Amino acid sequence: MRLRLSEDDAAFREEMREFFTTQVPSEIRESFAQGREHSKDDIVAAQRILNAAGIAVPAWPAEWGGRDWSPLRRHIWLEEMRFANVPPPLSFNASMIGPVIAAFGSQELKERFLPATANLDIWWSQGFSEPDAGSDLASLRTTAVRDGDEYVVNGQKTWTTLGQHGDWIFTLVRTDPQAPKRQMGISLLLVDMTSPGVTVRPIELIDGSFEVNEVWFDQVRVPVENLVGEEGQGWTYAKFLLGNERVGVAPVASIKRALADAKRIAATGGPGGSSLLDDPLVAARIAELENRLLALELTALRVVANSDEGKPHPASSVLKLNGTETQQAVTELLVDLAGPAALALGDGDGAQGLPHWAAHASPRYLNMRKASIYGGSNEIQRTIIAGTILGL
Amino acid sequence: MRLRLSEDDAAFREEMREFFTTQVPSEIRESFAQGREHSKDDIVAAQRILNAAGIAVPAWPAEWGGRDWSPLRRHIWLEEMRFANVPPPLSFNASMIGPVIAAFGSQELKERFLPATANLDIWWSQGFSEPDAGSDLASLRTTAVRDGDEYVVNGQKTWTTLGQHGDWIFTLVRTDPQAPKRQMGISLLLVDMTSPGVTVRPIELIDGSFEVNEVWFDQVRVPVENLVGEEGQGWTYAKFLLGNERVGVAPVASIKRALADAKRIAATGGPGGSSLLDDPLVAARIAELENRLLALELTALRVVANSDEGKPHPASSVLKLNGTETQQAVTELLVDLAGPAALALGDGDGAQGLPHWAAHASPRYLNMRKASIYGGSNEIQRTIIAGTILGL
Amino acid sequence: MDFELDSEQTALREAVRDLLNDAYASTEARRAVQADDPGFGEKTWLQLAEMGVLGLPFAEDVGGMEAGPVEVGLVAEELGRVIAPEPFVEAVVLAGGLVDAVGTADQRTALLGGLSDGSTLLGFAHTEPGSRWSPSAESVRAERRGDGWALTGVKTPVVAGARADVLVVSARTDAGTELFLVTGEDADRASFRTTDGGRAATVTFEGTAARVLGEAGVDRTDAIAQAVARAQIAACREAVGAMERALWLTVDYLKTRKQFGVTLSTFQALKFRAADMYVQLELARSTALWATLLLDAGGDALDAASRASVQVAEAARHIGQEAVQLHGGIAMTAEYSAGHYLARLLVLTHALGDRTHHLSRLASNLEGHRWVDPLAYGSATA
Amino acid sequence: MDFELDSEQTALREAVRDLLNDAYASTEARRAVQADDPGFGEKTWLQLAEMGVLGLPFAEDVGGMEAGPVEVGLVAEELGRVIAPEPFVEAVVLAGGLVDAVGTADQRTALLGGLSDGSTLLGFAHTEPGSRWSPSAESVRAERRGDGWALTGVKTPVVAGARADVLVVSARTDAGTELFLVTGEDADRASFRTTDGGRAATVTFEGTAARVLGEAGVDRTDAIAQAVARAQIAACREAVGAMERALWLTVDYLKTRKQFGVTLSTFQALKFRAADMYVQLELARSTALWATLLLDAGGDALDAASRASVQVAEAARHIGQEAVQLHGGIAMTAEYSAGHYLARLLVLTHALGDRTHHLSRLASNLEGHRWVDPLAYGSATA
Repeated sequence: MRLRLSEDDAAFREEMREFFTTQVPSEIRESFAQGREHSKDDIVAAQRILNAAGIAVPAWPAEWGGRDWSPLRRHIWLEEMRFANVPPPLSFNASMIGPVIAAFGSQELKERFLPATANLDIWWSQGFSEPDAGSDLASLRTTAVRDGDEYVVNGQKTWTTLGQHGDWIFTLVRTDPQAPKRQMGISLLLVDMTSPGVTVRPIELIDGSFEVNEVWFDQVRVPVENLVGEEGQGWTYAKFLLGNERVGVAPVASIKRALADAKRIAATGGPGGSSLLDDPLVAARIAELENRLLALELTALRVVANSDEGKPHPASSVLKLNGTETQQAVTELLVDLAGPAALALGDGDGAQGLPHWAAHASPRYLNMRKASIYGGSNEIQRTIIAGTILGL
Repeated sequence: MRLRLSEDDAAFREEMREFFTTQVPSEIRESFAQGREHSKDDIVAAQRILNAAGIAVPAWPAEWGGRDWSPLRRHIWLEEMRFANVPPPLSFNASMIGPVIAAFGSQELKERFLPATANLDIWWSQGFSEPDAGSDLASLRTTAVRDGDEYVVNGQKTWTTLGQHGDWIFTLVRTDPQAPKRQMGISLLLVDMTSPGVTVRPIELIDGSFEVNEVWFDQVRVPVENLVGEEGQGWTYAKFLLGNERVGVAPVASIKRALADAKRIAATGGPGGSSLLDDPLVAARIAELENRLLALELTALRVVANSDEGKPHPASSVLKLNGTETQQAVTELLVDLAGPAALALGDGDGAQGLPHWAAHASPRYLNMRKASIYGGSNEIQRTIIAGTILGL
Repeated sequence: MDFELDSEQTALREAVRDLLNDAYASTEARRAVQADDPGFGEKTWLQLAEMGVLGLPFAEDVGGMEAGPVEVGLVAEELGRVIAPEPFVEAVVLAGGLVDAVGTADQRTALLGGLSDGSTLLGFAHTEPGSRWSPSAESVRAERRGDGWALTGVKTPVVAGARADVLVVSARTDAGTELFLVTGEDADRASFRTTDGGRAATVTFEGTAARVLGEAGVDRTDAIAQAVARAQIAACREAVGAMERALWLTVDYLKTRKQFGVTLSTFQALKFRAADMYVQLELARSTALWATLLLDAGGDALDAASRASVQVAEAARHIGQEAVQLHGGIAMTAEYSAGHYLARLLVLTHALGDRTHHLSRLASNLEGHRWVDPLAYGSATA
Repeated sequence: MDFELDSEQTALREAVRDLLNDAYASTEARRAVQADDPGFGEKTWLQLAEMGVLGLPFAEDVGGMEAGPVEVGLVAEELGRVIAPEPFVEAVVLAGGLVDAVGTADQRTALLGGLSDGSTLLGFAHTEPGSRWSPSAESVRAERRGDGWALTGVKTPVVAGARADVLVVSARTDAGTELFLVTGEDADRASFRTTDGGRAATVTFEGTAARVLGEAGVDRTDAIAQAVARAQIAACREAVGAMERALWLTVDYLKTRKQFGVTLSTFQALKFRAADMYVQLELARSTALWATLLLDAGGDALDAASRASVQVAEAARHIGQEAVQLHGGIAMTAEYSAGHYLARLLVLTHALGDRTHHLSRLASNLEGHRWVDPLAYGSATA
C-alpha cells in the first residue's frame, strides 16, 4: 500500500498538466472557468489539438490512436483536463461509437469512420432513448426494414444530447420485430443526419438551455454497409458502449473546481464584501462537501487502481450515484450562497449588474438535476449495486 | 379557521393539567422525569387514580367508563398526561383489548373483563407477532384446536411487550388451517397466563433492558367462552384493534419534554459548565428539531380536529412515521451532547459520577430504535400512505 | 381550534381556483403568458381585481375587502397550485401591505384603491446587490431635495419591477431606513427573466425624485420586517399549493407511465419516495397554516414566518427535486410542468429568506423559551 | 499509488482473522466473554500478543514488530469485523503510542515490552467529566511530592481502566499538560459497562503516586493530539470492518428472511437501502484507508483523522441504524448481532471525537487550502 503516485505516474501527471495549460488556448479554458458551457467550436478546437498530440482517444486500440495507458493514467489524463477547464473529447465520439466501431466494425467501417471520429471531423450523436423508453431501453420501437441494399428507418428518438450539432447519429433500431426476446432483434445503425427524412428538434430545458433534441426518422434510407457488426447484435454493442468505461464516471475535478470557486466566492460574497464563511453553518456545509468529494475522489482512485481491464466495474455505479449527488449538492450550495440573486435566470439583459456566478446559480442548479437522470438514472445505479454487488 | 382552543376546550385543558399535576403522586412523575422508565407499580397506581376519577378509558363506550370526548379532547387528555410525566393507561388494556371486547365481546365477557381491564386489575399482554411473522401478521402459526368446551392452544408468540407482568394475554390463533385465505381462520382468544403450558421468557434487548418476551403455548387449554366474538373473525378484530386510534399516535408531549430537557442540559453541558448552545451547529440542530416537532404537533392537531369518527385516519401513518423519526432524532442529539460520556450504558456501578442524562443517552438511543420497527414498521407506514392516501 | 374554511372562504377559494384553472389550464398556456413582458397575465390580474382579490387585506374605505390572513393565505395557495405567475404576494401583501401599514391616509386611498382595482401595480424595491434579506436599506440613500426627496443607488432584484406603476423603495436617511414612493417610469429599470419564468428588474436611481411614504423621519426597519414576514407566510402557502400539485402530478405519472412493461407505480422504492413526499407536504402544510392562523390571532409574525419557512423550504427542495427525479427526463423539459414547479419553489423559498437564514434566526433565539407551544395565544413560545 | 496489501500484510490479516473468527464465532461467544470482567478475552489478548499484534507499531528493541500504520489498520479492521472487544486501539495505539512517543528509553523498554507480550495492559486516563475531546487536561492536577508526583482529580470514562496494569494519565502542571504513569492498583477505580458491552472505569486520584512519562516540564498537548489522531484513524478502520460485516449480515438476512410469502430481498425499497449502505461503506472505507496511508507517508495526522472521522461517523450512523431497521425486531435483541454492531459503531465514533467535533475542526480551517488533494505528499491540502 502506498499513497503517492509512482515516479512515472507523477511525471505523467506533470506532463498532462503542462500540456493542457499551455497547449490549449486560454480563451477556450477561461470561458468555461467563467461558468459558460463549452461552445461547439471550443469542443472541436480542443479535441483537434489533443488528437494532433495523440491524446484524444487513449482508450482506443493503439492502431487507431489509442495509448494503452493504465486506467490510472486515463484517470489522470481526464482529471487534469477537467481541472484545466479543457473540454474533454466529445464522449459520443471518443467513449461511445469509436470504441464500438473499433471492437465490432468491419475494417471498412473502421477506416471510414475512426480517424474522422477521433479528430471530431464527424460530430456524432446518440440515438438510443425513445419517448416511451426511458430507462427501459430494450422497449425501443424505431424500426429498420431491409429493402435491397438499404434499411428504411422509421421512428423517433429523444434526449439526443447536442444533437443539434450532429453530423451523424448512431442509432439503435429494431430489425426483427419477431425476435423471441425484446433485447434480440435490435441492431446498431450509423445514419447520416443530412439524409432526407431526418428531422432534429431541440427541446428547451427548464433552465432555458437547449441541450437535448428529438430526432425523427421518416422513411430514412440507410445503406446496409452502415450497419455496425451483425444484425440483431445491437443490444450487445449498446451494453458494451454504455458499460465499458470506469474512468471518469464521476467528474471529480470539475466538482472540485466548482466547490473551490464556491468557497472563494463565499469568502467575499456577504453583504458589503464580508465573508459568508464566518457563518458556521455555511462553513460546515462547505467542509462537509469538501470531505464528501475527497471520499468520492478516493473511491474513484481505488476503482482505477484496482481495475480489472475489460470488465465493467460495478463500483462505477457507486461513482455515478454519489458523483451526481455531490455535483448537485454543490449547485445547491451556490444557489444558497447567491441569496436573493438566485432569482435571476442567467445574467442576460437587466441582470448584468448581478455577479456572474450568482446569476447563473439557479439555472445551473436546475440544469444539473439531469445528472441523476441521464446516463442511467440513480435508480438504475441502485439496482445495479443491489444486484451485481450485493446479490440482491 | 381559528388557532386558539375554544373556551370549553381551554378549560378542559386546564382541568386536565390540574388533575395530573396534583392528583398523581409526584414520586411517580418525578421518577419518570429523571429519565427512568415507569415501573409496573407506578403504572398500576396511576391508572387506578385515573380510573377512580373516571378518566382512564375515555374512548370506551360510556357504559363501560367512556367519556364521549371529541378526538381533540382525547388528544389534550393524553398530551397533558404525558407532559405531566404521568404514565398513560396501559395501552394493551385501554387502547387494545378493552375496545375490542366492548365492541365485539358477549355481554358476559364485557362484564367479566371490562371493569378489571379499566382498573388494571388485569394486566393484559398482546400475543400477536410470531417468530416467523413480523410485519406479516397473517402468516401466524399458533393453533387452537377445539376439544369439547375448550381450545387446545399450541405455538409461540414473540415481541410481547411487558409480558413478564402479564396476567392475561389476548392472542391471535389459527382455528381453521383450511381457510381459503390466510386472513380467514384466525380467531382472538383470551388466555389466562397462569394456565398450565404457558411459558414466558423475557428477551434481553441491546440496551440491556427487558421489555419484550417470548411466550410459548404448549397444550394450553382455554375455555371456549374466552373466545372474543366469532370464530374466524380474529383478523377483523385485530385490524380494528390496531387501527382504531388516531389520537396519541405520535407522543408529541413526551418528545417535547425530552427536547426541552436536552436544551436545558446543553445550556450548561459544555466543559466547565459552559453552554453547548454557543456552538452554532448544536443550536441549529436543536432549532431544527423544535421546528420539526412543531410541525408534527400541528399535524396531529389537524388530524384530531378534522377527525371523522370511527374511520381509521390514514394520516395516522404520517404521525407514526414522522413521530418515531423525530423521537429517534432527539435521542441522537442527546448521545452527541453527552460527548465521551455516551460510552456509558446507564449510571450503575462506577458510572455514578457521570451526569444521569449523559449516562442514559446511549441506552435510550439504542432502545428507541424500536420505535420505527414496533407497532407497524415505518416501511408498513409508507406502504399505507402510498396505498391508502396516494392510491399507489 | 378549527382548521376548516367557512362558507365565504370556501366560495372565495372556488372562485379563485376556477379563474386560475381557466387561465393556466396547460403548461403551454402558462409558458405563453410568461413569454412576453411583463411575465404574467394582465388579463388574469384584472380578473383577480374584479374578484376583489387584489384588495383582500385592505380596509373597505380604500377599496379593499377587509379580509384577513386566512383569505390571503388561501388565495396564495391557489396561485401556487397552478404556479400562476401573477405577483400577488409581492404587489398586494408586501408592497401593498407596507403602504397600508405606513402610508398616510391620502397615500393609502390613492395607492391601495388603484392596487385593488388593478389600475396601479405596486412593486417593492428593497433588495440591494449582495444583501441577504436584511430589513434595512444600506447602499440606496435618500436626500431631501426641495419639498421632496432624491434617491441614489441600485435595487435588484425587484420582482415585476419594470412593470410596476409605483415603486415602494427603501432607502437610508438620517432616521435609519425610510420608505419612499417612486413613479415607475421615473426610475431606470432593466428587466430580466427570473428562474421561474417571471420578470424582475435592476432598478437604478440617480437622483430620482421620490415622495416619502407616511410621515418623514421615522425608521421603518421594523415595518419592513413585519411586512416581509407576512409576505413570507403567504409565500409559504403558495409553496404548499405548488408542492401539493407537484406531488399529485408525480403520483399520476407513476400510475400511468410504463417502463419494463409495468407502470412505475409497481416499483416499491418509488412508491415509498412518493410517501415521503406526502409526509413532507403535510408537515409543511401544517406549519404554514399555523403561521397564517397565528397572524390572524395577532401573534409574532417574525417567529411564525421563520418557523414556516424552515419547514416549507425543506419540503420544497425535497418535493421539487423528487418530483423531477421520479418523472425522469421529461421533467427536465420546459414543455412539461414538473420542472417549473421545482423552479417556482426555488423562487418562493429564496426571495424572502432561504432556509439557512430562517434557521439561523431560530437558532439564535433558543434560550427565549422552554418549548414551542403552537396553541399559545399571541406568542408561540413559552 | 497502490491499495493492495503485500504478501506479509495479507498473511498477517489472515492470521488475525482466523484467530478472531475462532474466538468470536457466534454472538453468544462474544456475549459470554463480555459477561465477565474485564469485558474482553484475556486468552484472545494473549494470543494476539503471541502473534506479535500487541507490539506491531513498536521498535524491535522494545519487543515490537516495527510495523507501520498499514498493519495497525488492517488489524483494527479485522477486530471491527467481528466487533471483538479487545482494547487494541486504546491500549496499543493510544496508550502504547504515547509511551512510545514520549517515554524515556527505560520506560519504553519496560512498558512496551510488557504491552507487546501481553503481560502489561496499558490504559489512557485522559477524559474528564464534562470534557469534550480536548487534548489537554483541565481538572486533574499533578504536584511534585518528593522525588515523584501526586495526582488529584477524576478521569472518566477510561476504557478498560479497571483492568489496566499501568495507566497513562494526563494532568495539569505548571508546564501545561504532562503525562504520568500510575500503577493501576494505586488508583481508585470504579468499573462500569459501556454501550458496546465492554468496560470503562471512573478513576479517582487522591494524591495518588505517579511517575512522569518522559522528561518532566514539557507540555504534551501536541503529543496527546497526535496519538489520539492516530488512534482515531485506527478506530475508523475498526468501524469500517464493523460496517462491512453489518452490511453483509443485513444482505444475508434480506436474502433468507421471508415475509408475506417471499424473501425480503424482493422488496425494491429494501434493496435500494442496502445499495445506499454500500455506497456509504465504500466512501468511508476509501477515506479511512487514505488516512492510514497518509500517516504512513508522514502526513498531517490531525487533518486526516478529522476527515476520516467525519465520513466514517456519517456512514456508521447510517449503516448501523439501517442494519437494525432492515432486520426489524430481531436486531433489537441482545441475542442477535446486528444491534451490537450499532452499539459498537456508536462507541467507535464517539470515544475519540464525534462527527460534529471533527466537522467543526475542518470548518474552522477552510481558508487554509483551495481544495483537498488526496495525492499531495505530506499534506492533504493545497
